[in-house]
Amino acid sequence: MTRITRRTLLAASALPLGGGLLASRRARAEEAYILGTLFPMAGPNAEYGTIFTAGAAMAIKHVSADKMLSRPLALRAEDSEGTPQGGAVGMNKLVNVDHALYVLVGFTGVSKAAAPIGTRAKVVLVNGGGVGPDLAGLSPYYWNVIPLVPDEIKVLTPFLIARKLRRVALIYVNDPFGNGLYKALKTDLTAAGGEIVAADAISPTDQQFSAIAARIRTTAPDAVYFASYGAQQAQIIKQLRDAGISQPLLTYSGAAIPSVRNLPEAEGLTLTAQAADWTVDDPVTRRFVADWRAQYGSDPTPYHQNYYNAVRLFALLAQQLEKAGKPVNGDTLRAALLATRRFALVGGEGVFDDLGDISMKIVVNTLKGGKLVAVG
Amino acid sequence: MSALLSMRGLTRRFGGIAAVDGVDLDLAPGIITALVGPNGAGKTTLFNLITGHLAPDAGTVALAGHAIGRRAPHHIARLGIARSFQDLRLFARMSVRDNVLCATEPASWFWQPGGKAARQARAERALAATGLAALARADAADLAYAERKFLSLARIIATGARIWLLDEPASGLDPASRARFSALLRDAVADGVTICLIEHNLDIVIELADRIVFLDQGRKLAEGDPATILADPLLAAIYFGERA
Amino acid sequence: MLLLQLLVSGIETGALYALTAAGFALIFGATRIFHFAHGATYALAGYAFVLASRLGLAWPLGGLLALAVAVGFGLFLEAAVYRPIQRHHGAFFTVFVAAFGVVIVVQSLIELSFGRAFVAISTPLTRAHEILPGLYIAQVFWVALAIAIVIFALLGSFLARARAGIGLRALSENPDLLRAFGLSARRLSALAFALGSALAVPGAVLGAATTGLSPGVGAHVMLISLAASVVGGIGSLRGAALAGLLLGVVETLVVAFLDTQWSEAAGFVVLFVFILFRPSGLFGAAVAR
Amino acid sequence: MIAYLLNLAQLAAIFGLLSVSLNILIGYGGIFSVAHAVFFGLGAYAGAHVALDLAPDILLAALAAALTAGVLSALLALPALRVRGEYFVIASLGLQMLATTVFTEASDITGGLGGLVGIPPPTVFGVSLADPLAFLLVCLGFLALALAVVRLLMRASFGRALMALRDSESAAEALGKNVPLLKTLAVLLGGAFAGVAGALFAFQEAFVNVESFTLDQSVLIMAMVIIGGAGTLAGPLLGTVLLLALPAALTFIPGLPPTDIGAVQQLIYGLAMTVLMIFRPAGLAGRLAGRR
Repeated sequence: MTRITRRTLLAASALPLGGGLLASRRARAEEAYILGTLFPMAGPNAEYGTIFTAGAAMAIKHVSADKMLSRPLALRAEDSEGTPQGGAVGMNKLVNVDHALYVLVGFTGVSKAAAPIGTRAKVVLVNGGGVGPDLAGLSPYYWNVIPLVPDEIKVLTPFLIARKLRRVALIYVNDPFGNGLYKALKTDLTAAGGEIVAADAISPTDQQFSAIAARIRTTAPDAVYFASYGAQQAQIIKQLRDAGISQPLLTYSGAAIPSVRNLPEAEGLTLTAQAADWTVDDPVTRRFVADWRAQYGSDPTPYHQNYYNAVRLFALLAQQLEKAGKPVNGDTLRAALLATRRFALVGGEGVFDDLGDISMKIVVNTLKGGKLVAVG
Repeated sequence: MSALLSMRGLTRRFGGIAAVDGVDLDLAPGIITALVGPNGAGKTTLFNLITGHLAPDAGTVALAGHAIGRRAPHHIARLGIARSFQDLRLFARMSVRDNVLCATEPASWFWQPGGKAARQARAERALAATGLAALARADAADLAYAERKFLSLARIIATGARIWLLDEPASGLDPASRARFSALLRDAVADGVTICLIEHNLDIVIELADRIVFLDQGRKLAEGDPATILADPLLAAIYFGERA
Repeated sequence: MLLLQLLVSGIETGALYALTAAGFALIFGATRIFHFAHGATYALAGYAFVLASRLGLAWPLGGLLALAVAVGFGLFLEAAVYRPIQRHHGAFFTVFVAAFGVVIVVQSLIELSFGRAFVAISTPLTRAHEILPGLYIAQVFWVALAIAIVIFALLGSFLARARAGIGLRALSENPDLLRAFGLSARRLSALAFALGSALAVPGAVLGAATTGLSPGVGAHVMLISLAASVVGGIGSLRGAALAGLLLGVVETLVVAFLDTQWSEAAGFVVLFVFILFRPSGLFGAAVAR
Repeated sequence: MIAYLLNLAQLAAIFGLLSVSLNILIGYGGIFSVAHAVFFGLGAYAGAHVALDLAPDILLAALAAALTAGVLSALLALPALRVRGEYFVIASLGLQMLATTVFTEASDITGGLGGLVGIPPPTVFGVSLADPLAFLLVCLGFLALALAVVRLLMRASFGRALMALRDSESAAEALGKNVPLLKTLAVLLGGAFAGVAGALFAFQEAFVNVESFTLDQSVLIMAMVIIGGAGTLAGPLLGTVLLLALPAALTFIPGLPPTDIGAVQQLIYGLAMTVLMIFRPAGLAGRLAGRR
């Protein structure tokens, strides 16, 4: 009896998954512009995948509503698992099966594994989430719509000196992003007359931080900077606070996710991020913010903004190419980007440099009641 | 008549209890010696000490006058001492033929001493002698009880060893199988093989043994020809658990 | 003072490891099932508690819900996964792969229903206060310690005195003895799973308050439980508990001397050393060879 | 589509080689290792360094990888000689956890989490293998070599001795088998082939980092062997193809919200693993014990 039930259950669950829809999907794929996403959709960093996708989805809705392009936009998601291997396999599939023209990507490790594949196939990769310093100029077809972390440190350092937070303890993930951040923070802070009194490298899978807290406390810093991703950030904050670390906590834009913002212990957290001034009075920003609030009942985050911008950037470039009667592919998109440079994006005008990297205003924020409040 | 395998003062303790306690024993060539005694007398431990599966705490084992104590089991096996196990320990997921072939290949390396043809012939002879030739392709795990016992013996025959240590080889066999089994052992002894066996069933002991060694609580209590030992009322009392 | 502070955190972590590891050791010792999904039980219990507190239930009710979920899940796995595999004489590794599949399923289900973010219960119990200059202790430390001591005392007397407890200890070694006691091996195996899974609950509930939970939270706890049951000596509850405590302390103390990244590895160095030099573990009776 | 399938086929060949090599330990030697990704990783790092620092010759890289992984397989042989069964599983788990930390920390050699980037396309005797089909053929060549070696050895006395100790160590000893030597050889052979797979993997991805050599990877390789059928020649290959094709096929499921795809894929994947083990405990290619 139990065997029958089990088999029936399985068959029942398999049927709707396996059946149909493939044909209609193919038909649609021929006429649509295919955008790919290569985000972590499962595992400890899956929260980012959810956020990144939401931003892109809103942009697709707007582009379609405005009839900006002659062909519809379609999104194909691949799970990067947040790992290089997942990134390489997923990118291969996006390029060769889905024939994506333009792939949205996050994460430093994933980017580094996927970029060579994109370069070979001349498919543009756009990053709106990873901020590792070595993501700048990874390939001609790899652009950043997010300012990278050295830009954030440049804004933070004067703020720290002004607040007399000269002695900083650092907790950082031991990977290209964390190491790059460590270097940038050390250089800038030392030059400005501050110092790093302790630097603890952690692994992205660590979950216990009370021991680090004890060690940091013995160095009596003025503030504690942590550089991590995803779920781990909230754990660090909570455990540092629980262990009696009452000094200001500092971090970068990666903490602008709900699991951090909704954490009671994160109240007062200082973090640098793109200026998220939702009161900016340009039509693109106004519409994005209004629709976002209507749909989700809360304010968007810079990540939502970046991936919205990434899709909007594609639409603007493709629109330009369509008008000029040119084909839309990696080479023409790149040429159009470098020819135009300035685009009307959410948050104001976005300006790209020769490497295809955006620069945006960065501000220092404090977390108050789950919201980012600019303080400098 | 000099002993082929001799033990002097062999002792092994587990925790505080001596499982084998100062045993002297000589196995003479060309006869069947039976180890008897109640459960826990130390019979299997004695086998383990001979074959190197256990290291003795004290005492020596000598093969034809050369000390072999404290060598690794595979060294001792290659000196020509083969053994069976009470729970058989067949190679369950290998075929019957592979079980036996394996026994003809003492080296662990890729090259075996002796000709391949000679080894295979020896394996086939062992299979034929034990009546397993027809089952050669079956997995050992699929054999019936008696067939498994015969396979265990076939492995030993195939090794070509001159000393066989058999742990309850014939227990649980039906009379017909037992007769075949006894005949095989008799044939081996006639060929000059030295056999030592552990047996609980006194019928089998009487049928097979030329000499009996009686063990109890790790000590050798008596040794002699079957008639004498089995007639001793004290030993019988110990054997049947009516300890004084 | 740093060492003392680390020792205190280590004991708190270790006490909870000890309970979870004892649960694994109990199941393994009694049934010889390598219950790799024990970490999934831990995660489910923790999330059940979080769910209860989100629904506004009082914490004792939340604890009961967590207990019910853990025990139910353990019993379900025993009946629906492990027993059918063992009926087919499935090898040890077959059980391992099946359990690993269960771990993946549970993690995805948690992701689908609770989201992938980190969740935690906020309580003043976890706030540390300076009780000596430089020594910070939170109330949860005493809670963890008290729970561990009480549960181990109860468990010890159950296993030593109650008929079913004695049966549990005999299950792996001497099934004949069970028949003499009039106990069914099948029921005892279920009992082992129920008790063992229940032992994961305190760690999970307190973990939800101290370190917080994420869908993959069970993995680390599982590895620690495995390591503890070997270091302690397979089949020895007392050993597993002591080793769990030891691993928690080692993992924390090592931070005083090395990069934090070595803290997980440090526990496994201890494990490796034990396997090479004392494979029977702290209290192991039988060596595997 | 062709390029994607070629890529998947390359991965299948590499993981096939990997699971065939683990099968020598698990299936034939009864050495239940969950540290196989360590040797895969050692081979990948060795191969990547040969390609980056010397020449991207695939044979040279494979040789260096086999040597590195083979020699360091002594790390696994050590506990294998001391303990068996569950103890060994946990010892190998400990080795895996240690190795992950060492791979992360030794960033001078391994690049840490950042990994080694820009591994050039492979060549063989100066001929470029940049064409995916050519590289696939080379991978298949190595796989065929491994299969041939396994088949040859397992039908010879070495294989019989190895399987004998798997079924009963003490009985094998009693027949003169040098158990420590056999176990060491089996671990060395499995480690060396895993190393070769690692070198191929480094070329295939053009990028290696520690995330590919974690416990999860070890468990995945182990699952390939067990699900396919340990101790059979074809089983590991079957398991490899199934476990690689399943996630790939699951990405074709239509109609799911993109944010849930990951979790649903994992769910089906895990469920398939458990259900297969309940109904085919001896693996797809294995026979059920007691039903022969």
